[in-house]
Amino acid sequence: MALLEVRGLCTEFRTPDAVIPANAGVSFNLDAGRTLGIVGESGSGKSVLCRALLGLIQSPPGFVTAGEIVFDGRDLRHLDETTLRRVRGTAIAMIFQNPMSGLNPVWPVGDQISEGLRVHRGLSPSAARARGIAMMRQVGIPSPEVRYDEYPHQWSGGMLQRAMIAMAMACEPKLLLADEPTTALDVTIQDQILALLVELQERTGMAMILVSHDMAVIAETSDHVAVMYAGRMVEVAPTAAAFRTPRHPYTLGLLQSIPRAAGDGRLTPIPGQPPNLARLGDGCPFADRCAVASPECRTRPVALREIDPGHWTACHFPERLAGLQA
Amino acid sequence: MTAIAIRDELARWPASLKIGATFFLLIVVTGLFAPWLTPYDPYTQDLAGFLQPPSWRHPFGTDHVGRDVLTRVLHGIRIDLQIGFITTYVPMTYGLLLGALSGYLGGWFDTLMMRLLDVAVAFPFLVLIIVIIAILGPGVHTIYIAVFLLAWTMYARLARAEMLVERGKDYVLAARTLGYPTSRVVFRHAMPNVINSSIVFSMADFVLNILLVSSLSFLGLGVPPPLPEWGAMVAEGRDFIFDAWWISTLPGLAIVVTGASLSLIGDGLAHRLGQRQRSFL
Amino acid sequence: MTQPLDGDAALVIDDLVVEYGAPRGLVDLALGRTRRRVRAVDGVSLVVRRNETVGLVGESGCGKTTLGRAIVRIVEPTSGAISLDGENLLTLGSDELRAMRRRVQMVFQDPYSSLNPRMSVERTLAEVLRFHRIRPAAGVGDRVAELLSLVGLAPELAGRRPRALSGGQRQRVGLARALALEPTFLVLDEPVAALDVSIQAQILNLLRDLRDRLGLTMLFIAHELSVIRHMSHRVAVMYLGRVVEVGTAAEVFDHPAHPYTQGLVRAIPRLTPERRHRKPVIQGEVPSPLNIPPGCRFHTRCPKAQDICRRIAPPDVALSPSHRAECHFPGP
Amino acid sequence: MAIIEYILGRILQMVPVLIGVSLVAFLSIHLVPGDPVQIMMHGRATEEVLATVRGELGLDRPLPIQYLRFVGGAMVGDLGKSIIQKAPVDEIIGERLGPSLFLLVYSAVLAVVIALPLAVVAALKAEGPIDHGIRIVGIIGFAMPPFWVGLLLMVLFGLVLRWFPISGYGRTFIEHLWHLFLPSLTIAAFLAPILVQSLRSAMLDVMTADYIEVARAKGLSRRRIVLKHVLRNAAIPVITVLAVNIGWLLGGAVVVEYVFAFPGLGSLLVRAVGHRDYPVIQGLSLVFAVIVMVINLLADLSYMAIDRRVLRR
Repeated sequence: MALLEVRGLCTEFRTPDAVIPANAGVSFNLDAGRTLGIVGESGSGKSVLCRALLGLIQSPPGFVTAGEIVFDGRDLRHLDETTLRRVRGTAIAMIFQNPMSGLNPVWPVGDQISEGLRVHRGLSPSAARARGIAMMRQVGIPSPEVRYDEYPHQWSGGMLQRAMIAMAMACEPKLLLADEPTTALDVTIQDQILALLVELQERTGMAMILVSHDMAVIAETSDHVAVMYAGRMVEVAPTAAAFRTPRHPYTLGLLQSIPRAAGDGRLTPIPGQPPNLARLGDGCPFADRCAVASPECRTRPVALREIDPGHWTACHFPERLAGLQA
Repeated sequence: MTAIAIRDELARWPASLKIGATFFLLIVVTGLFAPWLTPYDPYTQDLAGFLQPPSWRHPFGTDHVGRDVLTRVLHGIRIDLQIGFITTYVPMTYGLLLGALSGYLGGWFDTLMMRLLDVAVAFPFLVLIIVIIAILGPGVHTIYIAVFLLAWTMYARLARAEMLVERGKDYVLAARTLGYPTSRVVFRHAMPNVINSSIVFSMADFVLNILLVSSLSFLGLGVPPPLPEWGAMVAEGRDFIFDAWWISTLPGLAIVVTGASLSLIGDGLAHRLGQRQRSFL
Repeated sequence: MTQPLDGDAALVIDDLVVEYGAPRGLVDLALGRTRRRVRAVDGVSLVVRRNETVGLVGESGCGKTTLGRAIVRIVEPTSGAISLDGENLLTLGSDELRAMRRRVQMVFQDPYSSLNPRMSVERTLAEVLRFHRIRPAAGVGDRVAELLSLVGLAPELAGRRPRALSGGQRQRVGLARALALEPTFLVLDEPVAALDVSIQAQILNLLRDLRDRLGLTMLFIAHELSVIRHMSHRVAVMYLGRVVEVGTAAEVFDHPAHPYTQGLVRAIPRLTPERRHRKPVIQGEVPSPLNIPPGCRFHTRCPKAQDICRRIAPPDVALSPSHRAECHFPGP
Repeated sequence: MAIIEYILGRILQMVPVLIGVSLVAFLSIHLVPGDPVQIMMHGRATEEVLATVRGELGLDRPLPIQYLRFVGGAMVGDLGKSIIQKAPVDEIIGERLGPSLFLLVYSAVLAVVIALPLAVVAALKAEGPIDHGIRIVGIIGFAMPPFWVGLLLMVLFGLVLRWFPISGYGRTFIEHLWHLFLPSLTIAAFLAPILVQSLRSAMLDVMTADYIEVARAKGLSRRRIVLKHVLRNAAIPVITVLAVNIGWLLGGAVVVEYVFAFPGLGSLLVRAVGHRDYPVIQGLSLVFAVIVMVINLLADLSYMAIDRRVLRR
């Protein structure tokens, strides 16, 4: 049985002028110990999805309007606030894009790492401290006894992201949501953090959802890939299949937009701009930018369907991509 | 601006801005037409009809020398609003200029400005004004001189802080790489993005300046009698407050209504101009 | 890629130093401390030849942005020289400086802050043309339209304020504004870092087209190696204020000689869908520029570091006529 | 070490300001058009008396010497002599300093007690009916002139209901609290709306910060998030607002002291201006400025205690 089963999740943001459907019927499964990489451009709804899973959507203006989030056999959407809070602190943890602003500037870093242990595990301050220091050592923070009492502004971005990871791992979660965990970091630091995440996952056997705009980060870390566009998943597949034989024109477009090391000459960008979510029609949201679209793509609704074992696409004509692939 | 543009703009106004602006407009119009709104003169004493409670003939009653309080309150609009306006917006203009220049140029000019500002804020505003009045003698002109000497510092501080942020933004750097002279970079490009916070603050400042003038007049250091300044009227009624509450209470209420409508405008402007903080002060 | 490797030098940077000083506080004065200075750029020499694009790459805080800003004179260098077509840019008077601005222009990173939020696209462009009298007043409108079409913007966008434009569109406006002065040299500071991949590809294509059509010489600053490789003839790698390796794109990326470049190249995640099982190549973090290590400034993170690296600053080693690295032990 | 250096630096920063402040205070006598001594004597003194007084005040010496004497005196607490009250200025001010400071602290405490719950409720229910209600009350409170509020409170609670005394200071601490309640409430009525507004918007700002989302993701309760993570950070801008407005607060106190005939520095100032008692005015302006500077210093120090980032150089 899957650790996490998401069915038809819809999240919308209501402003005085418009209703923006940030997630429009998102469904996927995640098995224990596996990694799902979610890739997409800004505004595709990938960060909203993470927050919706944890019940972190600020309401108003955000509302989760439909769907199930079944985690470990329980639908998180129907838990009361207290139980959900316990799940958030212990079974599911999250790390964020910007470690520089993710820690409270007025408290020592160490206290924030062990705060969850005190609140959820009821540890005494000294026990929490000892455990916090052990966590810091595990994520590769040098001389943790000293650094425990330092303040966030005294730390570098890479160290702060390690602290965020220690904080998330403190209560031994079964699922870690990582929302663009390396986007704000330099390449060499990104390299270190990705290695750390992979290592921790192998050691603890937790499952992970890794969100990134960078296809390569996903390629190196994930078992499965979900590509998001305009608030929905347009392709879900095992990583190798998604990169070798993408079955959605948006996935292919993304891959072709990336300057390759060996590449010379022009890139093949996706034309146009992402659509305005408030004014989507019934048809495929990618139709306006799609190289292989037919007129009916603009009107006929499209849903994820399985075209190869484990390979799902939300495209009416995936066979048309064959000719475009390099 | 076309009619449609005006309508669109009005549609974006928050309720507080609409209500505040309506009230304020009413007050201004009332002040303009004050001489024609009541049959009385604000200065003519009627010793036969002193200390009359509010009635149909005198809705706000009469004071200790028989003057109609409503007439005096309405004429007071002119005095208080005029002084409030001048003491707010004259210092704002050069305060903004000096602050923005100081923030943009940095260096010795900025250091000098900062020291000036430090000294100016070290004194309680009212105390320093009272000291200046002690030197130059009471009166409206002294108030102007004193406020002009001091009040710009708040705007300079605000504009300087905003300019320090703005100066590092790419569009200002771009203006420099395009070869525009400093004056153009500061005044054409950065300045329009610096003034919003000052505009919002000016509404609170307007209120504070009305309070300042009325306080000084109340202390006998501001607008001299028999001019119908609201604070002075409160002071005049002070000795009769137990028997004739209206003489002091109603002019004070005029200050509250005027101040509240200005604060509402400030609150709404803060929303409209996207300034989350400092909706007033 | 055709490489104008031996054209005449357009831009010559010679031993450039840019220091930022924190002002001395009263306590520092009282305790007799000297000013603490950050050397953002610490003795950089670099040549950009005519019609060539040089990529400048490095991690945040390495000084690449400061170097770019020094070229357009919005940051004042402490010492050294920058000359364009043989004319020293650092000694110009204000009139000559204004003339220089027409030849050297800059495109900024953040499309959200690089345009004045209160000016429409048209006003932004027209202001440049009017101020520098690029066109007679009557021709300004036509030229604005030309510039818009040059960067691939629809004419109906001219009346819009930046808020009503997407990130990619804003970046095109920023490019049009720089091109309005018809410069020969363009400094591009992370021009695509803030954009999504699909939009990034559009802008990169546009930049290559314009470079070929207008014969532009470019200094292209970026932290992303794939972008740098795609755009540049030659590449310079910066670390803590110095250029540690320079060479053709192929030399630097395929045969990196400096351990830092080697680590950088290996640290980039690859598109091959294979779960990573490698140790991070470069350990540790960049030291504070307030506290630059003695000897080779990379020795604190270098896997090859020897005793000499901790004591003696490395020489500038030539590995080929076009390839140089600052390392005691260059090579694979 | 960094803390000591910060405090040292902060105190050193006060030196140039003190020089400027003392210059302004010093010049207040010398900028009087005409002869200050003659004005002080209200034109009723003979030339001989005038000369004596001038000598007593040291007004017959060159300006720089006078300034140095003024500063030198001020440093040891000697602020000259009031001709009118025939007493040393430091004594006159000294006996009124305590009551004024008491009033100030009392008002500030009252204001915080009123403002804190209102601000928290307004922020947690932002843009709801309660928030709007609190904002309207605040806007009205902010527009009320302190002298008028004082007058009305005096009439209502002092004369009509007779709950509180309308003047005086009392002798014991409890008596102080009782006597000073109405004037303090008047000042608090002016200060509280500013506090509510700034704390509310600071809390709203903090609540959108990344670290609050992180705290929620950690599964902390709303209560813990507000108490431990929001309020402490929101206090930072409020301290700044308070420090900036301390001058206004003191100015308001001057008027309120006058209304309640309170034996403090403010009523002394108004009276001294009425009598043209220049040495007292000079001394008072210096004392007021020092009070503001000390309060600002305390504000900066508490800022530092909350947020260590200021130590970063």
